[in-house]
Amino acid sequence: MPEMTKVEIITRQSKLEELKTALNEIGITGMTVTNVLGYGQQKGQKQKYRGVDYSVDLLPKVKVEMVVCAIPVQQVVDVAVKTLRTGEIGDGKIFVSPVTRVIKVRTGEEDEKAL
Amino acid sequence: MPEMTKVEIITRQSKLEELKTALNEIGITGMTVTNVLGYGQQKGQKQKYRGVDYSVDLLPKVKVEMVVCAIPVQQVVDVAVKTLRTGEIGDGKIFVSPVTRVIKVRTGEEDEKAL
Amino acid sequence: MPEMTKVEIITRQSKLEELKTALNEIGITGMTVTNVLGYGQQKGQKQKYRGVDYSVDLLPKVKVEMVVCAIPVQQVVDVAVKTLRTGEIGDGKIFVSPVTRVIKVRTGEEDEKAL
Amino acid sequence: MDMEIFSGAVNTLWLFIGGILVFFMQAGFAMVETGFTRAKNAGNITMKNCVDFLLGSVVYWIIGYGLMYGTSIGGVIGIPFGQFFMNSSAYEPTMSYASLFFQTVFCATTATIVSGAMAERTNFKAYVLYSFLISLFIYPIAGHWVWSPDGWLSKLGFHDFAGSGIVHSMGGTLAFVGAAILGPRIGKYKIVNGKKESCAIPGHNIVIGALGVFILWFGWFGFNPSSTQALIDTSLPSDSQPYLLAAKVFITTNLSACAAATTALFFTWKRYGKPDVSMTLNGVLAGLVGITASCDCVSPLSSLIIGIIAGIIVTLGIEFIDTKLHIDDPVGAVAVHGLCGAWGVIAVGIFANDNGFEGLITGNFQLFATQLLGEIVLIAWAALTGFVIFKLMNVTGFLRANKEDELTGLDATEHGLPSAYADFMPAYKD
Amino acid sequence: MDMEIFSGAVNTLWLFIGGILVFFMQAGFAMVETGFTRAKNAGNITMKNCVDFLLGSVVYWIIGYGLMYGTSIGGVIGIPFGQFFMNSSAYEPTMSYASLFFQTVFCATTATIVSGAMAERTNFKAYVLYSFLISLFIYPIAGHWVWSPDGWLSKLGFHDFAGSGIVHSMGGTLAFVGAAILGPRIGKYKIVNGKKESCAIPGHNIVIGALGVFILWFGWFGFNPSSTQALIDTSLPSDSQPYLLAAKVFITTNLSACAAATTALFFTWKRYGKPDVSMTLNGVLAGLVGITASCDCVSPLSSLIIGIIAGIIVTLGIEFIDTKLHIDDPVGAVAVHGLCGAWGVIAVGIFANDNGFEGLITGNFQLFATQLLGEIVLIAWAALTGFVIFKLMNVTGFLRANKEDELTGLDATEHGLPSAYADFMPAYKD
Amino acid sequence: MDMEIFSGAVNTLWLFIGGILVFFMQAGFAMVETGFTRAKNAGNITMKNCVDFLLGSVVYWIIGYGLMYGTSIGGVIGIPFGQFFMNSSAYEPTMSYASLFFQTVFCATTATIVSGAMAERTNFKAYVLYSFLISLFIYPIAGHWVWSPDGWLSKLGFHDFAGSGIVHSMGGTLAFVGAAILGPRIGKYKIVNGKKESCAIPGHNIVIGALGVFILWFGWFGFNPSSTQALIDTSLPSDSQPYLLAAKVFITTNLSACAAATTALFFTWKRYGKPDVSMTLNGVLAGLVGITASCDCVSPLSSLIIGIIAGIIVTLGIEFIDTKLHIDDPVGAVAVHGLCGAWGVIAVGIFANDNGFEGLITGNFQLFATQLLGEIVLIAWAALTGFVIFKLMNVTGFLRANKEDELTGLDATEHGLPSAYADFMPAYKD
Ligand SMILES: Nc1ncnc2c1ncn2[C@@H]1O[C@H](COP(=O)(O)OP(=O)(O)O)[C@@H](O)[C@H]1O
Ligand SMILES: Nc1ncnc2c1ncn2[C@@H]1O[C@H](COP(=O)(O)OP(=O)(O)O)[C@@H](O)[C@H]1O
Ligand SMILES: Nc1ncnc2c1ncn2[C@@H]1O[C@H](COP(=O)(O)OP(=O)(O)O)[C@@H](O)[C@H]1O
Repeated sequence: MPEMTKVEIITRQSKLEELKTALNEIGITGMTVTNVLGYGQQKGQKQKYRGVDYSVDLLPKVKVEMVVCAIPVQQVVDVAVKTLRTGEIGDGKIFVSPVTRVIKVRTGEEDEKAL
Repeated sequence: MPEMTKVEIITRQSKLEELKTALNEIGITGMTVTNVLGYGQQKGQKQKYRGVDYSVDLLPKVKVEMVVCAIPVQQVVDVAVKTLRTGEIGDGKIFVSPVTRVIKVRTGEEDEKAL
Repeated sequence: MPEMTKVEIITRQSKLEELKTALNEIGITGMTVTNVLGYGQQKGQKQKYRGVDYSVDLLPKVKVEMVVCAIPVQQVVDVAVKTLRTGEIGDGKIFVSPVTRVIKVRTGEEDEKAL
Repeated sequence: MDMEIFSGAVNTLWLFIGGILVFFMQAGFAMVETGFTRAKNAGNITMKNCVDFLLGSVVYWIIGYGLMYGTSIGGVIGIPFGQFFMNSSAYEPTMSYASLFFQTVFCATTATIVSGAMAERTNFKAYVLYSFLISLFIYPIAGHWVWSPDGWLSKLGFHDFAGSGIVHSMGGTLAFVGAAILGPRIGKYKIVNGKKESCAIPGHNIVIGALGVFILWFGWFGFNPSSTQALIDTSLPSDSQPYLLAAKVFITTNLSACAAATTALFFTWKRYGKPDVSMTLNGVLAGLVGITASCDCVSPLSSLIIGIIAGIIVTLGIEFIDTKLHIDDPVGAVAVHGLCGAWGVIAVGIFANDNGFEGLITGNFQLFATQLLGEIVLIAWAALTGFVIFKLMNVTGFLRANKEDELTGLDATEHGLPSAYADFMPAYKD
Repeated sequence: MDMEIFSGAVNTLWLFIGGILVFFMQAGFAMVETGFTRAKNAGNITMKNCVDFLLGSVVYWIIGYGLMYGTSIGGVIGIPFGQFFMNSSAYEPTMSYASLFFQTVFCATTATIVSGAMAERTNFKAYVLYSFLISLFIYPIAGHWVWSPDGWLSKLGFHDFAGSGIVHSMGGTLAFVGAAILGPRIGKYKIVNGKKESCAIPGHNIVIGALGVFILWFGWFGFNPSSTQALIDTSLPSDSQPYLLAAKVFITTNLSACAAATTALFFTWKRYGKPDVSMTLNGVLAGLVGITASCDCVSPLSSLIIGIIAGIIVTLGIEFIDTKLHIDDPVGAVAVHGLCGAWGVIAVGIFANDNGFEGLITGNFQLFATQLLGEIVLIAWAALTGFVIFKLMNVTGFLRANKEDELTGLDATEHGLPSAYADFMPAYKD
Repeated sequence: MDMEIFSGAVNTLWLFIGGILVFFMQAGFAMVETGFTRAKNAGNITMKNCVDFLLGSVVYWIIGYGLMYGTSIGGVIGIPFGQFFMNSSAYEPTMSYASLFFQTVFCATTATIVSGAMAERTNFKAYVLYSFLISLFIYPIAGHWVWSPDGWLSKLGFHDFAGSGIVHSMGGTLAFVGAAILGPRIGKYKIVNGKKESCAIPGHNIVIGALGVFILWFGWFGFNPSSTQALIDTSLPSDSQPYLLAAKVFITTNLSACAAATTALFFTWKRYGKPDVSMTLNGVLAGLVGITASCDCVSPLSSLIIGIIAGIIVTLGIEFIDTKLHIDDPVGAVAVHGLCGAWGVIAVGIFANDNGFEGLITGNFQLFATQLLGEIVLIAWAALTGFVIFKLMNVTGFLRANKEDELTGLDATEHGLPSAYADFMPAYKD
C-alpha cells in the first residue's frame, strides 16, 4: 500500500485561486478549504478604533488540506512554495502528516482508489 | 493503551443532521464540526452573474471530526457511509489518521477516559 | 530530528484571548484558529423560537492548532489546561497527533527551523 | 375657485404622501421576509417582493383600477372603461392619477403578503403567475365591493377604513390557502412517536427583519391616516375637517401597535419564559393590522384594547397554525395579516363610536352583523379564488420548487446566484 | 373661516410629516446601536430600541403629555387633566391629537438614546423599567419647563428650538449616569502596569450602523424643521411666515451636520492617521444634535461653525470619556447627545441673530446667561433623577446582566435567541 | 395676500418633501454600492457615499448654487453673488432657502453616482477631491445651461424635467471616464488564449443592495414629482394646476420603473436561463433614470415603452461595457445612469405629447434635434472635465489605491478598520 499523507497549507487568502490552479495542474483533484485566523510573526497594522489603540494579531488566512497518495508530497510542496512565496512575512506554512485510511463515500472505494 | 484515531468526514451540509443522529446511536458523544469549502469532482453549476460566465468550484461542505477509541473505526465508517451515500458525485470522503494523546480539560483525564 | 507534534485545542470562544496570551508566554509564536461548532456533553439551553421547542446541540467553539517541536508538548498541555479549566462542562479537549514535516514557505526552511 | 385649487392641491399632496409611504412598505415586507427566512433563499425572497410590485403596478393600471373604481355593474364589478389603461394628459381627469397611484400601492401590499407564508419553497414561475392574478382580479373585485361607493358591501354599510379586511385579511387568507396546499418546508415537521412535531427554522438576520418592521410601521402612517383621502373638505365646517380625523388616526394606529407588541412581549415572557424578539416584532404588525379597519371610528382607549387582543391573537395564532394545524408559515403572515385582519374588521362592529359609526359598545348591533357578514364574504372570496389557483398550480406540479432546489436553496437554483452573501464565503471563477 | 381651515390643514400636515419622520428615527437608533455593538447582542439591542417606543407611546399618552402641556402649576408641572388619557372624538379638541403624536415621538427619542450607552450588559427588565420612567416623568416634567408656554424656563427666555437640551443633553446625561453606574462591559478595560487601558470592541456591522445614521439624518429633517409647529400663521404678514423659517432650518441643520462630519473626518485623519469611519458617522449626529437648539435663530455661517465645533467635541469627547474617565459607552451616545446637546444650547446664547433672538455675537449677554442656566438645570435634573433610579437598581442587583449572560450574549440568555444570525451559523433541533 | 401665503406655504412644503426624499437617496446609493461590492471595502464605500454629500452640501452652498442660479452671464454661467454663501435672515429672500436645499440634494446625487463605478480601488484622497470638484463646478455650470431660465440650452427649448441628463447622464459619463482611466479591479479580467475575459466578482450582500434600490425608488418619488417645483400656481386656472401634473408624474415614474425591471427580469431569464436578481434591481433604477427627463410630458403608455427600452439598454449595456469594452463598473453605474440617462433625454424628443412639449410622435422634429444636441453637450462637458481631472490624478499616481491596499481591502488600509463586520470575525487587542 503506498503511503497516504495529508498536506496542510496555511497561506494568504488572496493566493488561494492561484494555488488551486497550480495544484490542479499537477493532478490534485480534491482539496478542502477552510477560512481560518492565523497568529504568527505577521501582525495586523496598529489601528485606532474610535481613538483607542488596537492591533489585530489574528489575521484572516486560508487553510488548504489535501490528502495525496500517488502524487509525491515533494512535488506538492514544491508547487506550493513556488506559488506562494513572496518573500514577505505571512507567506504561510506547510504541514505534512500521516493518514492511515481514506474512504470515498459514494463508491466505498478505499485508499489510493478513493483519491 | 487502545489506539486512538481521528475520523474526519467531509460531506454535504444537508446531511449533517442525519449523520449526527446516526453517529450518536453508535455511541459517539463528541464531535467538532467545521464549515469548509470543498474542491473535488463535483462542481457548482455554470452560472451567469450580470452577464458574465461564472462557475463555482468551491462548494460549501461540512467537515465532521471525531476522535474515537473504544468504538471501532470500522463501525464509524460503516455508519457514515450508510448515512451519506446517495451515489451521486459529492457524497464526500472519510479520512482516518492517528492521534497520540487526548486530554479532557475539565477533569485532566487522558486518552480513553477523556473521550 | 526532534519530533514534531500538532496540538489541537477545542475550547470556549471567550477563552481564546487568554489562551493566546498564555501560550505566547511559553514561546509559542504561531497558531491557527478556526471557528467551529462543537457537539459534546454540553448542550445549548432549551429555547423556544416562536412557540416551538428548540434546542441547540451545536455550540460555537474555537479550535486552536499549533505545531510544536522545541517546546515540549507537556508544557503546552499544562498551560492550556491551567488556562482553560473552569470545571464546568464544555471546557474542551486537547488532541495531540504526529506531524512528519513542516515547511516555511517564505524561506523554504524545514521542520524545527520552520517553526 | 381658489378654494378649489387649494383644497385640491392639499388633498392631492396628502394622497402623494400616503402613496409614497405605502410604497415604502414594499421594502419593509422584503426585509421582514428575508430576515425571518434562511440565507440560502435571501435573493429569491427579495426578488419576489420586488416582482409582485412590478407586475401589480402594471396590471392594476391596465385593468385592476377600472375593475375596482369603474362604473359599477350592480355593485359587483366595475366596468374598466374610462378608468382602464389611463392614458390622458395630466390636466384632464381631475385627481384620478393621484388616486390611481395611491390605490396601486395598496393593491401591491395585498399581493406581497402572500410571499412570506409561502417562502423558501415556491417555484418562482408560480409566484410570478399567482401574484399577477391577485393584482389582476382577486383584489380589485373585492375592492370594488368595499371601497367603491357603489359596491354592494359598501352600500350595506360595511366599514373597512384602510383595509384590515380588503388588504390584510384577504392577503392572509390567500397566504393560508397557499401555504396549506404547498406543504411545509423540508425539515419543518418530523414524526416523533407517531406525532407530527414542529421544528424551529430560525431566520438568518433578525436585525434586518426588525428594520423591516420599523419600515412597515413608518409606512403605516401613510396607510391609515392617508385613507381619509382628503385633509380638507370645503363643504364641511371648520370643526369637522378630515385633517382632524387624520390626526386621531395617528394616535389610534400607534397606540394599537404599541399595545399589541407590548402584549406579545409580556405574553411570550410569561408563556415561554423569555421575551421573544421575533414575536414582539410580529406584535407590532399585528396591532397595526388590527386597527386598520377601525382607526377612524374608535377611541384611543378602544384602540389600546384592540391592540392588546391583536397581540394575543398573533402569539397564539402563530403557535396554533404551526404546532396544531402544521401549516408552515415562515414569517407568520397568516396570523399577522389573516387573523388580525379579520379581528380588525370585527373590532369595528364592537368598538365604533366616532366618525358616524356605532358598534356594540354604543348598543348598536347592526354594524357588528354587517362587519361579520362582510368579513366572511372577503375570506370566502379569497379562499375560493386562492384555492382554485393554488390547487391548479399544485396538481400540475408547477407550484412547488423541486426537492433538490429547495435543499440547495432557491438563490442558486432559481436565480443562478450562488449566495446573496457570496463574498462572505468566497466564490471563484475557473 | 376658510383661512382657518386651510391653515389648520396645512399646519397639521406639517406636524404629521414631522412626526412620521421623527418616528422613523427609532429605526435609525436601532440600526446605529446594533451595528456598533457585537453580534451576540444584536437581537437584544434591537428589542430595546423597540420597547422604549412601545412603553413610551402608551405612558406619554396616559400621563406624560398632560404633565408636559397641561395647565401649569407655577411653571413647574402641568396638571394632567384634560390632556390626560386623551380619549375624545376626533372632532373635539382642535389640533391636540396631532400635537400629541408629534410630542410622543420626541419623548421616545429621549428614552432611546440611553440604550446605546448601556448596551451589551444591561438587564432587560431593568431597561424596561427605566425607559418607562424616563417617558413617565423625567422627560415630560423638564419638557414642561422649556416647551410649555407657561414653563418657568420658557418664561425666562430660555430657547431650545427642537431639543438639543431637552431631548439630547438630557438623554446623554441619563446615558452617562447609567453607563457610569453600570460599569464597563467585561473586557473593555484592562490593567496594564497599574494603569487602566481601554480596549477596542469593534461593532459587528458598520454598514447597518451607517444606514442608521442616514435614517437619523433623514428623520432630523422632521425633527428640526417641523419644530416650527406651523407653516402658516394667518396673523403674520406674508414675508414673516413660518414656512420661510422652516426653509432656513433645513439649511442650518444640514450645514451643521456636514460641517461636523467633515471636521471629524479630517480631525481623525490628522489625529489617528486615518479618516475614521465610525467617528465620521458620529460626526454627522454630533452636528445634528449641536444645531438642534439654534437651527431657527442662527445664520447658515454660524451653523457651519457650530457644526465644526460639534465635530471636535464629539471626537475628543468620545476619546476622553473612554480613555480618561473609563466609562464604557459603546456607541458614543454620551458625547454625541450629551456633550453636543449641551453645546447646542450654549450655542444659541452665542450665535443667535435671527427670529427674535440675540446672542453674544449681537452684543447681548442676557440670552447667553439664560441658556447656561437652563442647560445646567436640565443636566442637573437628568443627572439627579437618573442617579436615583440607576443607583437603586444597581444596589438591588437588578441593573446589570449577570456575568455568564453577558459573556454568552444577551440574545441567547435573555431572549432565547441563539443568534440574531442563526442561519449563518447553522442551528439544529434535537 | 392670503393666496400668496397659502400657495407659498404649500409650494415650499412640496420642495421640502422632495428635498427630504432626494436626500434619503444618499442612503440608497450607499446601500446599493456596498451590497454590490466586496465585504473588505464595505466601510470605505459607505464612507465615500457620505463624504460626497458632506462636501457637496457645503461647496454648493458657498458657490455652486450661485453658479447655477445666479444672474446669467450670456446663458453660460451664473454670477455667484447674492446667491453666493447665502447668509441672510430666514425672512429675507423669499423661497431661496427652500430652493437651495432642494438643489443641494440634487447636486449631491450627481457626485455620488461616480463612486459606484470606481469602487474598490480608488484612493480615498482622490475621491474626496474629485467629488468636491463635481459639486464645485462640473454640475453647477451645466445645471445653469439647462435649469436656469436664462441658460443657453434652456433657451433653446431643451427639456430635462428632473435630470436624466443633468444628473444621471453626466454622473454616468463621469463614472465611465473615471472607471476607464482608473482601470479594472485586480482579478476582474484575465487573459485566456490571448483574449481578455471578464470574471464575476459577486457583491457581498444582495439583500442590503436590494434595500438600497427600494430606498432609491422611494426617493425618486421626491426626485421626479417635486421637480414641478410647485403644487399651486395662482396665475393658472384650476384645471391646469401643477399638482395635477405632479400626479401624473407619479404614474409615469412608477410605470417606467416597473416596465424596465420586468423587462430586465424576463430578458435575463431568456438570455442567461435564469431571472437575474441584481440585473432586475438595476432594471428598476434604469427605468427610473430613463423616465426622469420626460416624466411630465409623456403619456403613461409612453412611459411604459420608455421603461421597456431602458430595461434592455441596461442589461445589454452592463454586459457590453464589461465584456466588450472591458471597463470595470462594479455596480453598473455607467449603464444605469449614463446610458439610460442619455436615453431619457432622447426619449423626450420622441414621446413628448403633454405639458406643452411635442416630440416625434406628434410629428415634431425640432424638439428631438434639440434634445440630441443638448445631450451631446452634456456628455461632452462631463467627459471633458472628467477626463482632465481623472487623467491628471492618474498620471500623478494619486487616483488609484496601491496594489497591496486593494488586495487587503480599503477598509483596513485606508480607514484602519480591520473589517466592517469585525465581530463576525473576532479581532482582539494585544
Ligand atoms: N506553529 C504553528 N502552528 C500552526 N500554525 C502556524 C504556526 N506558525 C505559523 N502558523 C500559521 O502560519 C501563518 C503564517 O505565519 P507567520 O509567522 O505570520 O509568517 P511566515 O509564514 O512568513 O512565517 C500564521 O498566520 C498561522 O496561521
Ligand atoms: N484529496 C482530497 N483531500 C482533501 N479533501 C478532498 C480530497 N478529495 C475530495 N475532498 C473533499 O471531498 C469533497 C467531495 O469530493 P468530490 O470529488 O466532489 O465528490 P465525491 O465525494 O463523490 O468523490 C470535496 O468537495 C472536498 O472537500
Ligand atoms: N470525541 C471527540 N472528537 C472530537 N471533538 C470532540 C470530541 N469530544 C468532544 N469534542 C469537542 O469538545 C467540545 C467540548 O466537549 P464537551 O463534551 O461539551 O465538554 P467537556 O469539554 O467538558 O468534555 C465539544 O463541543 C466538541 O467540539
